[in-house]
Amino acid sequence: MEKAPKNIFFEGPIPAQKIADDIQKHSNKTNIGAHSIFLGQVREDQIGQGQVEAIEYTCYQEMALEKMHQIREALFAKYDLTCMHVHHSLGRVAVGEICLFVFVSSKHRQAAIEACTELVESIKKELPIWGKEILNNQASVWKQNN
Amino acid sequence: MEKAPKNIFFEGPIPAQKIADDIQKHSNKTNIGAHSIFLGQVREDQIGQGQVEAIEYTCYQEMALEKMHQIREALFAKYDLTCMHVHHSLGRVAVGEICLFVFVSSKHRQAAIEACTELVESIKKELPIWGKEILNNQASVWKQNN
Amino acid sequence: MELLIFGSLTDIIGKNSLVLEAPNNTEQLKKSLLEQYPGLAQAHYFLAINKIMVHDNQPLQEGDVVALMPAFSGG
Amino acid sequence: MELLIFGSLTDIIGKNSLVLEAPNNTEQLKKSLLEQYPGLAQAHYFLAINKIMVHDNQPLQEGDVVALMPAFSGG
Repeated sequence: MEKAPKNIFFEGPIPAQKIADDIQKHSNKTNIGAHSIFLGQVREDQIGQGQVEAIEYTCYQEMALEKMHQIREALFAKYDLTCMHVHHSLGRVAVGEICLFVFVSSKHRQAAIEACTELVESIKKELPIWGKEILNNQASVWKQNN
Repeated sequence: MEKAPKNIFFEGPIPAQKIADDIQKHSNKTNIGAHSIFLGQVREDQIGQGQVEAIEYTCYQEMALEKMHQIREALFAKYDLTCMHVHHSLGRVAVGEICLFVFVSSKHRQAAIEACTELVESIKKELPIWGKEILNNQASVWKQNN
Repeated sequence: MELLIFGSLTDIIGKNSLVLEAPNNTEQLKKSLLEQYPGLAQAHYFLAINKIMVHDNQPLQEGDVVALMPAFSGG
Repeated sequence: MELLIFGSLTDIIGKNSLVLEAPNNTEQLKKSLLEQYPGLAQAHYFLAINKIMVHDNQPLQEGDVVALMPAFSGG
């Protein structure tokens, strides 16, 4: 039986405390030498006459989790990794709050850093997630990734 | 008058809580879109007949801080960064504990990730810091970076 | 078949999902959607059939779940 | 001049620092250290004068702070 893909979605912003707790949990994995972490934070961009005050995320959850599972398997096959955790917000995330938390650990720094970088790119390009930027002038704009 | 270099040294292991607090402090910097974080964790390596149980770090502090200041200035000149924080342990850090915390923030992910990667390499290669691996069989070995 | 609608396309279609009779293939589906929702003419989007992205024209059958997806913008 | 000793070199010299009369240059310093601490023959190390790494032979004067540093192993 195939293992069900892990859920990566998190309702609302990701608290800094969760990041600390996740780091702390890895202190008993004594073969880890390096953690590479990426955090996405909602930026107060100026768009037209308005300023972003939050992003509202929606996704095609079943497809995103299957795709994430494939990305994970491919990275574990390519790099010598100890563990990999991804958390992406759904719903409203205000300016200054964390919407993406990517955490890759390995024996050595090179594998952790390269896999984390590749994982962030894959999440942005391959996961069916959409962000709607809510502006402070009642307008909203669908976010575009670059 | 030249600004005094920031101290990067931290007595003993770096607590996960400090990492959470530092992340939280950046929530009011609303031009940040990406944080790239690197953590070094002490690994329980097998060395000869013994296993590493801790690393004891010493440094040439004045020279390390001057060199770190130069590395920082060069990275700010090269990349579009919002902030950069480095914390390196001195003294004893046990297996599973964090000895290095590198935190780079930018408007966009590419600058944050590239600068963080370059910074970690510079810290390892250019800062006069030495680690002595303390083994569980009363022996000790001076650490070698690869 | 079931149609799932995501991102900016929900503004054009006004719904997150639709149940409709399966057209023969994805080209026919896109054509009939465009007739019903002319705003789609300006939209660039991809299709997934049962969670698999498709690029060329593909046959459809009852029971398929088809997703209409604009460019992703997660992270 | 002051001599600062770091890392594995402290095991060979048995001290973290020494105060000594400045030799004329770094080559003479290394030679006289080797005579006093033969274990240095197996050691590979760099010198910094007043916190600046030096690679070639350099003049020394009273008041200089010279550091003996094996390969770095921070992080």
